[in-house]
Amino acid sequence: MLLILVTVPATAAGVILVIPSSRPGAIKGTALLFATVGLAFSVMTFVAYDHAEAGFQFQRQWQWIESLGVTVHFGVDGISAIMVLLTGIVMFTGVVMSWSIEKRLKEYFFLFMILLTGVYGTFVSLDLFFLFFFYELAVLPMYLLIAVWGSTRKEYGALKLVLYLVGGSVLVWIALIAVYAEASLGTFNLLALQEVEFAKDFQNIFFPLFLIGFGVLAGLWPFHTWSPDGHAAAPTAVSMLHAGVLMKLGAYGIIRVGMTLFPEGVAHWQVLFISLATVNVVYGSLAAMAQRDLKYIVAYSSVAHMGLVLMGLATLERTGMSGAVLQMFSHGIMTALFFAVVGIIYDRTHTRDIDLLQGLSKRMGLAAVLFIFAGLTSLGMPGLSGFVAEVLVFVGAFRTFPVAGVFGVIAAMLTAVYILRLIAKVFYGPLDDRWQGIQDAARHEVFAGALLVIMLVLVGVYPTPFLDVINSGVDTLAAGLGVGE
Amino acid sequence: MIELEYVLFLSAVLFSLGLFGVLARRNAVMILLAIELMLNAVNINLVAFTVYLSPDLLVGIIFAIFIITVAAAELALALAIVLRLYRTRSSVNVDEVNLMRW
Amino acid sequence: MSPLLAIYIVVSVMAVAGGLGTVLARNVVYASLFLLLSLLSVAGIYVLLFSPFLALVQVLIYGGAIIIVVLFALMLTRQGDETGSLDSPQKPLAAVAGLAALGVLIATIVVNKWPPSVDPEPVGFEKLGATLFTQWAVPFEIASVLLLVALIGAIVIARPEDSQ
Amino acid sequence: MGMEWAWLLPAVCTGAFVVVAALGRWLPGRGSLLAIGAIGTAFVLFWFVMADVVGNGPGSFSRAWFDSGDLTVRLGMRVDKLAIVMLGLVSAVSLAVQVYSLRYMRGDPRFGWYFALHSLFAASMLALVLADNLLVFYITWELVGLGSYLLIGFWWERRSASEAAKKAFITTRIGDVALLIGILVLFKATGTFELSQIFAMAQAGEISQTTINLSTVLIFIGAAGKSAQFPFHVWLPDAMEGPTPVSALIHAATMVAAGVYLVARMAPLFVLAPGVLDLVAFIGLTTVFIGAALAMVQTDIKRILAYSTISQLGFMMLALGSLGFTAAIFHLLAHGFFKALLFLGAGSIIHAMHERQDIREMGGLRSRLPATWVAFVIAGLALAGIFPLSGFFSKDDVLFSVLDNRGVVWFAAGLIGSVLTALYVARLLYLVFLGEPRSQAAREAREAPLGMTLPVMALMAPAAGLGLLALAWGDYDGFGSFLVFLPFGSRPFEFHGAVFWPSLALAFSAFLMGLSMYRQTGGVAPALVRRRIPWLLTALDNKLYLDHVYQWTVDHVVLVGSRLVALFDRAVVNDAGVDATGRATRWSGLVLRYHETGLVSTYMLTIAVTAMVIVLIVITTG
Repeated sequence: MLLILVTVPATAAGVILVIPSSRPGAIKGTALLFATVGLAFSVMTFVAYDHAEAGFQFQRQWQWIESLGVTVHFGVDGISAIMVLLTGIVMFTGVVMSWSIEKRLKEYFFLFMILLTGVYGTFVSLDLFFLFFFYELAVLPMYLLIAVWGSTRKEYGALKLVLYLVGGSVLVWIALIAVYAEASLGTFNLLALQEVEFAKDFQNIFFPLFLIGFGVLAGLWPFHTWSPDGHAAAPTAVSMLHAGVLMKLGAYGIIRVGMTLFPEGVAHWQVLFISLATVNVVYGSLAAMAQRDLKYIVAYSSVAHMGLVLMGLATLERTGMSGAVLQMFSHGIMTALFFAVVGIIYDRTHTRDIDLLQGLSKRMGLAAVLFIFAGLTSLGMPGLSGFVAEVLVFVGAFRTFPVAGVFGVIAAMLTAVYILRLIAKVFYGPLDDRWQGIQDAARHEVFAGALLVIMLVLVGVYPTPFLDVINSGVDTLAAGLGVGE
Repeated sequence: MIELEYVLFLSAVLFSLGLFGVLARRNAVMILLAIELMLNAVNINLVAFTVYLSPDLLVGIIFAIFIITVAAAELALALAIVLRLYRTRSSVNVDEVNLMRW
Repeated sequence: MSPLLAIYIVVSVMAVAGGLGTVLARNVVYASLFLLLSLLSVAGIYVLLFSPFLALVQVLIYGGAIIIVVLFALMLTRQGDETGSLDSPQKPLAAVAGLAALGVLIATIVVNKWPPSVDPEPVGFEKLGATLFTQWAVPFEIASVLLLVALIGAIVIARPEDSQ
Repeated sequence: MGMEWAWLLPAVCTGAFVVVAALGRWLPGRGSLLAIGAIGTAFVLFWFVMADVVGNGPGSFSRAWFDSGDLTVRLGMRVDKLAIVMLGLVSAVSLAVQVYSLRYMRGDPRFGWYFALHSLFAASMLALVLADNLLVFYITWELVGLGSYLLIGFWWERRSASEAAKKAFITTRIGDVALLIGILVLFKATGTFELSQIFAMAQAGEISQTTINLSTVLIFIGAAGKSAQFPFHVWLPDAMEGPTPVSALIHAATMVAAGVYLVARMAPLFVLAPGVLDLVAFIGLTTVFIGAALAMVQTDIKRILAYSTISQLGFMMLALGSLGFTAAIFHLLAHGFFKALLFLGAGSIIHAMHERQDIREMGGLRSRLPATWVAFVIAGLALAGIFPLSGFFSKDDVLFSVLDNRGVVWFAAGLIGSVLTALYVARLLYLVFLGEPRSQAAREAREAPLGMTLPVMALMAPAAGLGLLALAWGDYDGFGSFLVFLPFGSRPFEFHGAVFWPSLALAFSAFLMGLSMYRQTGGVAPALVRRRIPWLLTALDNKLYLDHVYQWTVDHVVLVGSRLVALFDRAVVNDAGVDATGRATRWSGLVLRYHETGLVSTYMLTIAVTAMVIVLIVITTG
């Protein structure tokens, strides 16, 4: 099943490649078809995952390079199961939101699908070699997607993003090789490697490489500046996918590789880890407040929210870590919704300057409703997914580092300030004459947005099915970290 | 009895000569000839190792065969490039071809 | 001194002399002929090292094909009209580098503790063939593809532009 | 049918919200009837629940919501007498306000959405009252805030409305941050969100005094934010940008009461922190004065009522800080009814005046709007604390608890507060209803239609007669015995001479004095004060400069801070840190490129030398 998951977007990319570019309808249709299939399989994976049994399920293994111990090894645990679900949803909505793309449609969807292959592959790979391979596969199409289809200093944003992420990858790769050599098992298999007890000094030296290397993609301060520029430059669906899923790859890497392999290393660096996360949260919120470009605001808010994810992880405490994973999911959906709406607005008005926009609710009521849902999730309104996740993170933080928790709560308040300011400026107030003629969100856009809103509400109101799965993964992780019952 | 070292000495001398030739010449064809010399030195080494150290495996000899093959391919391509070069610049001196600089 | 060794020394001297001639000759055609001498001597060395098949290959490919190709290339590029030296201005540096390389290699040979050598015995054609076409079959095929690619590549590169 | 059905109260309203918000466009009356039906059902259910609680004692209902690690979050509800009182208030006022809105909001383009929001608000408020778990409490607390935000900003096309909504949400959100931190501090100390367990641990002395002090202060800040206590009161007057019925519901009767309710609910914890109770009482008293003083000078009818609300909430806090929990809740109940009445009356006036809210343009409306005049007189006198209206009993109770626990000085201050109350009520009544009409609109005002006057009349009964609840009759021992806060016993209502006579006499005389003063001057602002102490009036006109201070803080501290961070991000992290790396690479390339001669010979020489060096290294080290 996981193999299908990975091959669905890859096949889609192949099929799209052979469709002549003179038939955009067929290309879009293919993309949508495969996205639907991908979504179906993601949901199936998530639903079929047995959280009572926990551990890695649906495992399959094929030999690849025998002499290096590289295997194609797929499997999901609770943490990756929910990430797979997230990817499926964002992929589907991303394709729907890409409907109005006209320029080089074929290449666009081809790269889009390659990107998704990488994302799925990273989430389900249990072999570090392939995990890294897919991780890179997910990063590189980004460059073209932004540089060709983007806006606002797109070459700069794209180059910066890719340089940054590749820089992070270098650190990760060094650490991976070190792990491979140090374990001297002759295998890249994560399950085998996590049985190895690495020397404390070794862990202390190499954990920061994972933390920073993956942290770059997760928007860890001070390695976050690619994110605003990259997000602002990227086309709508790519922003959605990027902030919604790709940033999660970073956090996922920290969990799956860093924290699993180096339990003592993470404990050693815990104070630094949580301090950086706290800076992330407060700094992201403050920086978001001063922005004028809608995408920059959302991007900095992503930095702040990923800070909450990192904060939850850094508590090394089960509640906090569960909260972090749920926050990954919640933020993924939420930020996809944000970027979708921003994309709709930009499409209609050709500006993202909040000083120029006002009273848009009058003409774009549906878009406004979608945006307000995302905004409320972002500021932690109960009944939406962000609240549940934030409460769990805060509980974890208060148990371990209360000061970090206090800053987190305050930052949630700052979020309210800039989100409400944004809503008041852009959507409320009298309608400017300039925007008299703009159209509301189209039917397919509303459909995609509504799907995301439904997920937000579902997780916010009834988080148990999601948390059960997450908990099963986090419990294993916590056991590895030595934080048991 | 021919000792292994003798053969290695020979190959060392040939290799050094080849290296000198590669570095000292400016005519592209001459450089190619010197490279052939170096390849031959390597081949001698491989054969000697196989014959003296692990006669059962034959790896060295097979490697030598491959090297000869690749050398042939390389030379064919290189001479094609030289021809091309000569056609465009009327010279085969490598120090007159320095477009790939700052 | 065994007769084998004596022959070996003679052949070696011929090979080195050919090499010296190659790198020092003032004329390109002479240089390639010196190279031919050196290559043929190396074939002799192969014979002395009980590898007759390799010697055969050496003579056929180097002695036959490669040198011919080189001479053709020389003719096509009309080296006779070429003025000026064949040598690069960094010749002294090259001499230093060559000598240094020789020193390093000799040092390596001397310093290294070589495992005891076995008595060499002739490498049979059958054995070589069997190994080449079973264990090394895939690389062999790849090598042939490589040759083909090189051949096409050489044609494409060397083809005159106006014929395109 | 009993208390285990209490959860139905918020549930029906939630259902109504979802249905009306999603399908309102296709429902009869665009969903308004459904919303009213839901709140009506809740109001009916309330009586059953009350009967059950009174008969069988409190009950609770709890179910696991989600768990993670060793944390299990439960959705718990508990119905006790305190909750019952609030349920009654919320469902009754909500019902009245929604019925009133049916007519008041007719023709609004977002009619259905308005009722959906009302359902959301009622649902969260009812759930808040029932919460037995701090997290559920916080959730509903936030949802109440959300409902308020959306309702204040209901007419979002108006810049002022959207700004007011934002201000209300953010100001209360500051309090919420403190509340959440307080909840988490308690959680860290006790490991649970369940109120009953926390109280048990606190009484058993298992929570350190520091934790109790810290958490109660933080919780009080949260309560002060929502209940518009000084210095967080600034959002409430601006919240009058919402439709008038919303002001009646949220900003008089229910939402602002949530803070008072919170402190009362947490009473077992607060009594263990006497220092914090001092703070509560002090803030309450300050708020009484500020609210009353500002109510004296406002000219917008709704803002006068808003400041009056602030002042009355101050009284409730004062009572809470003086251990008069029952008194505070009773005042909350009475105030909820009469203030809702005042606001609905104000709505009728504004409706009659064609959306004019300035009392300087009114006057002489008594004959034009007789029903509203009666309602206003009853509610106004109740607010002023005139016997035998409901406000008299509750305010007396508050003042008594102040005298009892705080001493004469505080009591005297409280009395002055009630004198000020009587004064601004007199001013309001005189300027709106008496004297000569001062504008064309006032001369032509027409009484509101029956759909609006009916709910107004329905609210008159409790506003006037609620005082009876304080007294004992039959099996009922009076409110002081009905609602008992441990560790205090029942405290039936009595007429204490020391409280009764001074307060009644002062209130009555102040009221009469105010009327005569305005009759004499006829002016809008008290000319006497204006002449004698002009600075005071200027200060009051500027709302004591608090808005200026906040605006300055936001502009010069928060926004500048955030701009600094953003600048730091661009200039230091990005330009110096990131782009500089790029520039360094570029620069080193510029310098190092001269090494690239483009000559094959050079490269080969380099390769050869490097290879030899490597070999040498291998030989010498290996």
